[in-house]
Order: sequence, then structure tokens, then C-alpha cells
Amino acid sequence: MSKAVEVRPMTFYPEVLARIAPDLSMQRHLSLGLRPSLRASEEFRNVEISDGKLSCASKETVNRSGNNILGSNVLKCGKTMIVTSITGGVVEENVPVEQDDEEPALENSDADRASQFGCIYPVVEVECGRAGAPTDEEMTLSQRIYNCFLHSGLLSKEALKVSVGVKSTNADGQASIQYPDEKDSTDLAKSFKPRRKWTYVLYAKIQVFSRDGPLFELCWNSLIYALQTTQLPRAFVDERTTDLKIPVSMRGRSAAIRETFDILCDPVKFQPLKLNAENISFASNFAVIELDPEAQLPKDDDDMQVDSPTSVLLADIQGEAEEASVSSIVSVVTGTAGNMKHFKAIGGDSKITLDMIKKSIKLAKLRSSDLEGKS
Amino acid sequence: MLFAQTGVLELVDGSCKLQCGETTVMCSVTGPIEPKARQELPAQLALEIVVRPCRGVPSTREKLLEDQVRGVVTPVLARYLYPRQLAQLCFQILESGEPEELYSSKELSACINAAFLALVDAGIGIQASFASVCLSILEDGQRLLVNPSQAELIESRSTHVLALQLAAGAKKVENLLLLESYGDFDEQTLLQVLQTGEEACVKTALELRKVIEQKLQKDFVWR
Amino acid sequence: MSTMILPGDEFHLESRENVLLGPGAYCDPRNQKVQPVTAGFEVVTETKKNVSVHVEHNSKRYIPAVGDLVVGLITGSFSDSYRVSLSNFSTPVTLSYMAFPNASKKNRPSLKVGDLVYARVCKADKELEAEVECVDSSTGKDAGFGLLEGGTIAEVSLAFCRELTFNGDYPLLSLLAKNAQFEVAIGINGKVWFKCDDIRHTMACYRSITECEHRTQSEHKSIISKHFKTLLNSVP
Amino acid sequence: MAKEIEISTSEAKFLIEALRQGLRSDSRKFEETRDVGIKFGKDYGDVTVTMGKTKVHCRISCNIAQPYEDRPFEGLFFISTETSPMAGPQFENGNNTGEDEVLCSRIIEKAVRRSGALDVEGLCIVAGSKCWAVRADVHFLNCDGGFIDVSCIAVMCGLLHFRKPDVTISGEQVTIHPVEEREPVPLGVLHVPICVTFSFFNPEDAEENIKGESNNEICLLDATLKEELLRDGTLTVTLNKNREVVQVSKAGGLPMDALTLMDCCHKAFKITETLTDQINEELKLDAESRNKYAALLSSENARVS
Repeated sequence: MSKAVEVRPMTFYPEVLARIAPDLSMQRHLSLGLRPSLRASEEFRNVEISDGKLSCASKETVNRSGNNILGSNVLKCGKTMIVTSITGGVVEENVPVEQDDEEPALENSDADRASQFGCIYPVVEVECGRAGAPTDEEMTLSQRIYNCFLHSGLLSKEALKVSVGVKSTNADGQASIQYPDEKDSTDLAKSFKPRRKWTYVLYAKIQVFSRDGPLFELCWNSLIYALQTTQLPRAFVDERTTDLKIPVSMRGRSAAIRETFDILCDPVKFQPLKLNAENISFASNFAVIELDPEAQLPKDDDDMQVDSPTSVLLADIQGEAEEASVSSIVSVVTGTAGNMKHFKAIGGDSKITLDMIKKSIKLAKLRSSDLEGKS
Repeated sequence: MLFAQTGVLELVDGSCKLQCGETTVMCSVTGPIEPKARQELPAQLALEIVVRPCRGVPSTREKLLEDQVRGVVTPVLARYLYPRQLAQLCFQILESGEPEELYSSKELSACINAAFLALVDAGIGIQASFASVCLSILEDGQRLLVNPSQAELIESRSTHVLALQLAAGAKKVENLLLLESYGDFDEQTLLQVLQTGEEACVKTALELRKVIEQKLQKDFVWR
Repeated sequence: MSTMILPGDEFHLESRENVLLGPGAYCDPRNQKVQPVTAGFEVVTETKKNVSVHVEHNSKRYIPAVGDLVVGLITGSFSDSYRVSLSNFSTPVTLSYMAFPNASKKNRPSLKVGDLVYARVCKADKELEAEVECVDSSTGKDAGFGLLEGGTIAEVSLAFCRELTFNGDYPLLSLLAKNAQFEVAIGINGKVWFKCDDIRHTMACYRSITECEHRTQSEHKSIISKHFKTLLNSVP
Repeated sequence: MAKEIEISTSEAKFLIEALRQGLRSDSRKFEETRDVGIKFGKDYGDVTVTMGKTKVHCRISCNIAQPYEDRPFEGLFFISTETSPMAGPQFENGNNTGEDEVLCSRIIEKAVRRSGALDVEGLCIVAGSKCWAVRADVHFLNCDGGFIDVSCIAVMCGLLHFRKPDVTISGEQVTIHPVEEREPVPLGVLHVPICVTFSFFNPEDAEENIKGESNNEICLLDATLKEELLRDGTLTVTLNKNREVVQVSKAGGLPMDALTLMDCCHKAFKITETLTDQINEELKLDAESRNKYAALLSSENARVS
């Protein structure tokens, strides 16, 4: 009845095909032995870093006033740029069970591992031109970085304790600040034992520009670099701090509210943040994808029929085609000496075999030593 | 070790209450129902997962748990059976059984097992059985514990959550669904975790299977 | 009952050629393997030509399938069709104005929002909206379809409804009939509509059906007599 | 609530007609409430309350916080009643602006927090700087009507059952003793408010009642979900054991005769009494089961030489 409609095969440019049918474009590339990001299957992207001279404690004297960034890092990996800035605060610890300073904290003996380590509060922002509430991805990234950092044991609680200095103004009104652990400090400073304890709190703001694939590994590496440049300001309390007792009476109840003077940060003196160097670790991600027989390009019959492997391990996923068509992901955070901090494997639709896991751990170690060399 | 019962709620299609060690989780499944416009997927079943903590308001910690459960459940669901439909999975943690600010592995493992029972209770198509187990390695690095108690968990060097897809009457391991490890461990420990975890998962799957047998007895009581 | 089966187990199917898939069985497009997707009891029926396999399982959420007789609730009316809900929160189905006996462009059916209809599912593929019809397409007559006036609905599980419909000698309905005359329309979507002339009878039937679903067959007789006794002789 | 439970007109007519003849679908009388099940969990302050099929879980927790500047002598007390799709698909996750959810959390807020059921001044540790922040999280597990009544009972049971760690203050030093070291301390609960919800049905059609001759509305107690969807008016009265009215909420709906308000309160008081006794009974049972060994070791029993 209607004349035969001849159907011409539609052809698309590679990037357009990557967006319309990511898994088809992926399989086509794999059948040629390539991958959409045109890197070898186990080749990582190059990473360049700099501390971006953002932090107020960086070597060049960045103008001090108003710059409260303690450590920073700018990481460029492929198309993606990540800017991490570390800020901090001082918080009074309401010590649950009272301890004198000398005898070590009895209550949390070394057994209770996780609560010995300090943590950092990361906030990840993926800049995609849309302001508004954090998306699910940003929230899961921040929480995953928080969990991984806490359990990696990179930062012990001792490193965050504030050793309080004292500011004394001698006769001619000229003020000087001494710190107990400094060599030239007077005995007054050494004898100054504050009853209240303060700790530093660290926040990390991780901004991602031009997102181009899984982000957890890049954010983690950038955070580690930033922490290595972090300097904590010294803090002191004025000698004449008198806890002002303000009598307050309210509805027949009267009590003296203790108005306490807060601790001040020394704008000049900084001390580097002590990290447990052996726990420094870097992240890398891998994906397992199975070759779909039907989607292979028609092989020209002259090349010999090599039995192509059924599934391929790709390192460092990049680009929309790869990220959309892959569902089995392996993410490894490891130090150079093979001491792993975090390992995540999601089964997805293809099979993750044991030797895939071994191979990815081996590659992750190589990547980690390469990244460590950079800092 | 694991106590569970299905069909505990009325208005939802499938539900279960599961207690594993000191962690108690209640899971409810509703679906396939009509999705909201923004949730609809053209060819497959959309998943809405909600995790609510036992204390306080849901935060990013629960958002990460939702993402992990989604990663486990999505490949197992027969998604293409219900195009443009929605399934709602709700988890209410009744007892966390671990210090919430530091750990979430026991809750994750309990949520995965509860999800399996609730999905089966609701009759939504799943392609294979799956089970999950939480492991931890003690401070001295040798002893590996399956489903550790709160005290053991605190003293452990590393904590692992393993979820496996099982076939042939929960005897044969088909595929690794999730392996999430935090803490200090090396490759050799990880392989040992995988090995011991496999046996523990098979044992858990058999326990889940018994719970389902009770459910089937209850379902056809009127016959 | 035949053997219990869970997702992930194997069907006991020796011959591989044309297997008819019933509910609960799914053929994975990638590896063409037939596998169970719900937990229940495996039922394999061999006939000369082919093998049919399905999993007998019980659930609450109804998924439309062609040929099912269902009780629907009219939730909206449009220019050419009604919107009918088969179960709460599920995607609504359409009942076109033409799907009535001796329907024509002019005389539109007289159903309002909130009415109950007894209908048959005529189109139900998963991607599109399902369609129901209130006319027996072969004979053109209403064959019991159409508006269900008054009475009430008991919501029960799907397997229980199938049992009431297809298993003729299931005692429940006959036991009820001894105590009250009633009109009944059983929807495979888990909704049993029934109407007696007196409110107390209807209430007694409602309570008996909802309770019998959770009790063994032996107790049905005592449950029904208990309900009818409490309701009928407690004259206000 | 975006999605609704739809009810057919014939079902509605049937229920109303049954009510007119004094029948309810679960064979209860009008003034009869469903039996209340209270089950305490392992930890202090963990309670699951069921009323018929409606099931609610409440969890009480506490931590150290800074009191508000304008109230330096008082601790903090929060109640969160968030519904999730687990209670029923008609509840949307995270969006609590539905009319019923707002009404429920407002009434619980007025009944428990505003009425001073919990002695917040007892929560103060160091005036102006440290105090206890008590938090009650109500999780709705299954919804078959009566959410307000069940969550009020759940919060009160939780508060009565909860124990917070013991604290000693020496001058500026605040020591919080872990539970293993010192027996935890109960909260100061001043009175036990119990909410009772009445549902009103107008058997005749609307116009006739506006003229007011026949005001024989039907008044039900503790409505199930179906009855809640079909009711024309609702009244929630909160009383405590010493016969004081804590709060009354009549949010629109069918206007009712003023005198019925009084006998609703009387009916509610009877229920409050039985429920308060049941709560105390359950608490005693739980206390005994918790330290059944204490009875053996307690100093009162005779010294065995």
C-alpha cells in the first residue's frame, strides 16, 4: 500500500553518540580496543597541583588581615579543576569525664580507635551553574570523605589540641605573648595552666569546576594535598582575663553567669598541622565493563579472531560515555606501603572477579606512590 | 543471630522488621505505584529510598546510606519488568547498635538484609537472592569477627560491609554486590575478609530463606 | 503444594524449547535464561506442545493483566473516557465511553466520580496505560459488567481473590450464602464487592471475609457464625 | 499530601449508614478505644506504642548544650514528629506541610512541651553555659488513624522511662558520669497529658444541620483510618490525671453543640485515668524486669549471717 520506506542508517558524531547512547558508544570503542577518553585501559590522567597561594600562612606573605584560610590546594586532572580551602575555629571542649592534665586519658584507652582520631568537616560543591540546596551527589561525597578521613587515622586528636599561650603586658605597657612550649618563654608562661581546654576544628570547602566523571578520588587527593600545606594559628589568652561574674536574676532565680573571655588567635605565629605521615593515602578509581557481543563493530574478516577478553578493567573513569555506561566501580584509597584506608567495590551489572580486585589494588599502589611524589 | 518477621505493616505492600545483634531496622516497600513526574524513568522501575535515623533528623549520613543501598538493590531488581513505575523503599532504624557519629556499617548491613525480605514480601520482581554481613578485624590484626557487637566494633582496626548476590538456593555466590571497607588494612586482610565473608553471607542467606518460608506458610494459611 | 522457590533458584525445566512464562517467571534478555523473580511455590504444567511455568505467590499490589475481571473506582472523567483506579496509589487505567454495551457517540454512560464498576482488562502492556472495558467484546452484552450500586468493598490479598474466583469448591462463599443472600463481584485486583439488603448482613459479611483471610479453612465456619450471631440478635 | 487514599461513595454510604445504626467496622462501641500496647526497648527512653493497627515508635535522647540567652536557667526540649512513606504512601518524605501533619505536631507541641509536662528547669546544669538538651523523636510506623493520641502516649512513656547520665558540679568543674559508673537519673515529669480525639459525623446531609434543629451528630472515639477520612469534624481534648484540661483543639469542621464539649471532656477523663494507670503499670513492670537482680541484692532484705 504505502511505497516501501527505505531506512538509511543514522550516523552521529562520536560526542553526540556518547550523549544519546553512552553504552553503545562505549561498546563500539571497546570492540576497537580503545576507550572513549582515548587513554590506555590502565592509564591514569595526569594531575597538576599548586597551593594557589590562597592560605594566609603560605610562604609568600599574603596580606594577613581578613584571610582566614589555613591551607589550600588547586588540583587539575584532565578537564576537572578542584579548589580546596581549609578553614578552622577554636572550640572549648566540655570534657565529659574530668581529667588532670598529667595522667593520660584513662577512659578512652587505645582500644577505642575511631574516637582517638580527629576529623575534618568537608563540604563539596560541584559548580554546575545552578545555585540551590546541595544535591544528593554533593552530600554523599562530603559524608564519604568525612567517614574515610575519620577512619584513615591521618589526624590524631592530640594534633588538634590547643597549647594556650599567655599575653602579658609588662611595666611600660608593651605586650608580649609567650607560649609554654617555646624555648625562650618565661617561667610565667610555663606555670600558666588553664583549667579549660580548647581544640581546633577544621572545615574543608571543596569546589569542583567542570565535572567530568567520578569525583570522590579527586576531592580526596586534593584534600590530602591541602592538609599538607595547612598551618594552625597559635592561640593565647590575655593575662588579665578575669572571669566576670554577672549576677542575673530571672523569675525569682538568681545566679552569677560567668562571662568568659574567649581565646584569641595570634595573627603572626603559625605552627604546621601534625599529620600521621604513615597514614597519608591517595585515591584512585577503576571500573569493570563487560564486552557485549552484539554491539561489536563488524570485524573485517581478515584479522585473526583473537579471543577478546569478556570484561575489561578501566582505570580513572573520565567523560560522560564512560561514566554513564559503567555500573561496576572499584574505588581504592591506599598508602604507598600497601596499607589501604578505604576500599569500595559496587557489583553493578557486571561480575567483579578476584583478580580484577588484585589488579586494581596493584595499580592503586602505583598511582599512590606517583601522587605522593608530586606533593 | 538474626531475628526477622515479614508483614508487620498494613498500608504498605511489603514490610519486615529485622534484628541483627544490637541493630534493629524496620523496612517497608510500596510499589510498583505511580511515580511523580520528575522520578519517572522511561524504560525501568524508578527507586525512591528513604533512610531515617533512630535519633535526630536525617542528615548526610543517611543520604550516604541511601546511596549505598541503591547501589546494592538496583542491579538485583528486575527493573525492566515495571517501566515508568516507582518503588518506595523506607528504612527506619529502631536501634543503631553502634556509635552513630563514628560508624554506620552495622546499620548498612542490616538495611540490605531487611530490603531483601521486604522486597520479597511485596512481591516485586528480583533476579537473585542477596545477603549482607558486617565484618571487623580486631586491634591485634588477627581475629576477624562476623557481625561484631558494639564493644568489638569500637575496638576494631577496620570495619567491612560485604553484600553478595547468591544463586542456586543461596549456595553458590553469583556476584559481589558491595564491599565497603574503612580503617587500616592491607590486601591480604581484604582477601581474607572476602573469603570469610562469603561463608557468613551464605549462612545469613539461609536464615533469610527460613524467614521467607514462614512468610509463605502465613500467606496461604487460608488454603 | 509443589516445591518452594525463591528468586535466584532454578526452575526444574528440562526441555528448553518454547516455555510459556506465567507470573513470577522472567526471561533475562541478556542470557535468555528463565528464572523466578518472586518467592512462592513453583508450578510447572506440561502440555503436548509446550511447558508453562509460573510461581504461585501472594502479594497486595495488583498489576493489570489482560483478561482479569476487576472492581475499579472512577476517579475522573474526561472528554472521551473515565479515569479508573484499580488500587490505591497505582497508575490509574482508562475506561473509554465506547467500551459500554450499545454505546454510541450520543448516549454517554451515566457514571459519576466515586462509583464502583466491574470491568475486564482489555489492554495491559507495561509501557502504556492499561485499558478496561465494561462490555463482553464477543457478545456485545454487559455480561454483569458496569456500575456496582451500593454495597461495600473488602480489600483482601490477590491470591485469596484468585482462590475465591477460580476455585469453585472453596467453602467460604457457600458458608456465607447459608447466613445471608448477597450479591457479590470479586475483582482480581484484591477488591471483593458485595451487597445485602440489610446493613447488618453486609457488615457481618465484611467482618467475616476480612477475618477469614487470616485464618485456616477449618476456622472459617466458626468465624462466620460468630459474626452473624453477634450482629443479628443484638437488636439495638 | 500529594497522593490520596480514594474511597468509593458506596463504601462511604455503607459506613455512614452503619454508624447511624450504631455499628463500627471493627465491632467497637462508639466510646470504646482500641486497646493500647506499650513495649519498652532495651535502652532507656525507647518505646513502641500500638493502638489497634496504628504503631508508633518514640526515642528519647539527650546531650549537653548551651541554654538560650534569654532563658539561662532552662534546658532545651525538642519533639520531632516527622511522617515518612513507611506509615503509608499518602505521606510524602520530608514534606511536612500537609494539614494533618502540621495539626498533629502542633497539638503534641501544645500538649507536652508548652504545658510544661517536662520540668525544663531541672535540665539546667550550669546556669547560662551548660544544660541538657532532651530530644524526643516520634517515628510513625503504621497509620490506621489516631496518630495524635498514640504519639502523645509514646512521648510521655518515653519521657517517664528515660534516664539521663548523672552529673556532679563542683564550682566550675562539671563531671558527667558514664552509665556504667553511676546509676542514670530519671527526668522530672510534672504531669502526664493524654490526648483523646473525638470524630463527628453528620448522618443527615449538610444543609439540614446548619438550621440546627436536629443536632444528633454521631460522636466517635479513636477513629480508624477509614472513619478519619469520612469524618466531618474533629475535637482533640488533652487532660491529665488530676482532672485538668491541658489543651483543646477544635479545628473547624462540623459545628457541634456546646454542651457536648463538656461530656466529651468527661468521657475523655475516664479514658485518661485508665491510660495513665496502664502507663504506670507498664513502667513498674519494666523497672522490675530491668533490675530483677537488684531486688535480691537490695539492702532491705534481711542480713543473712
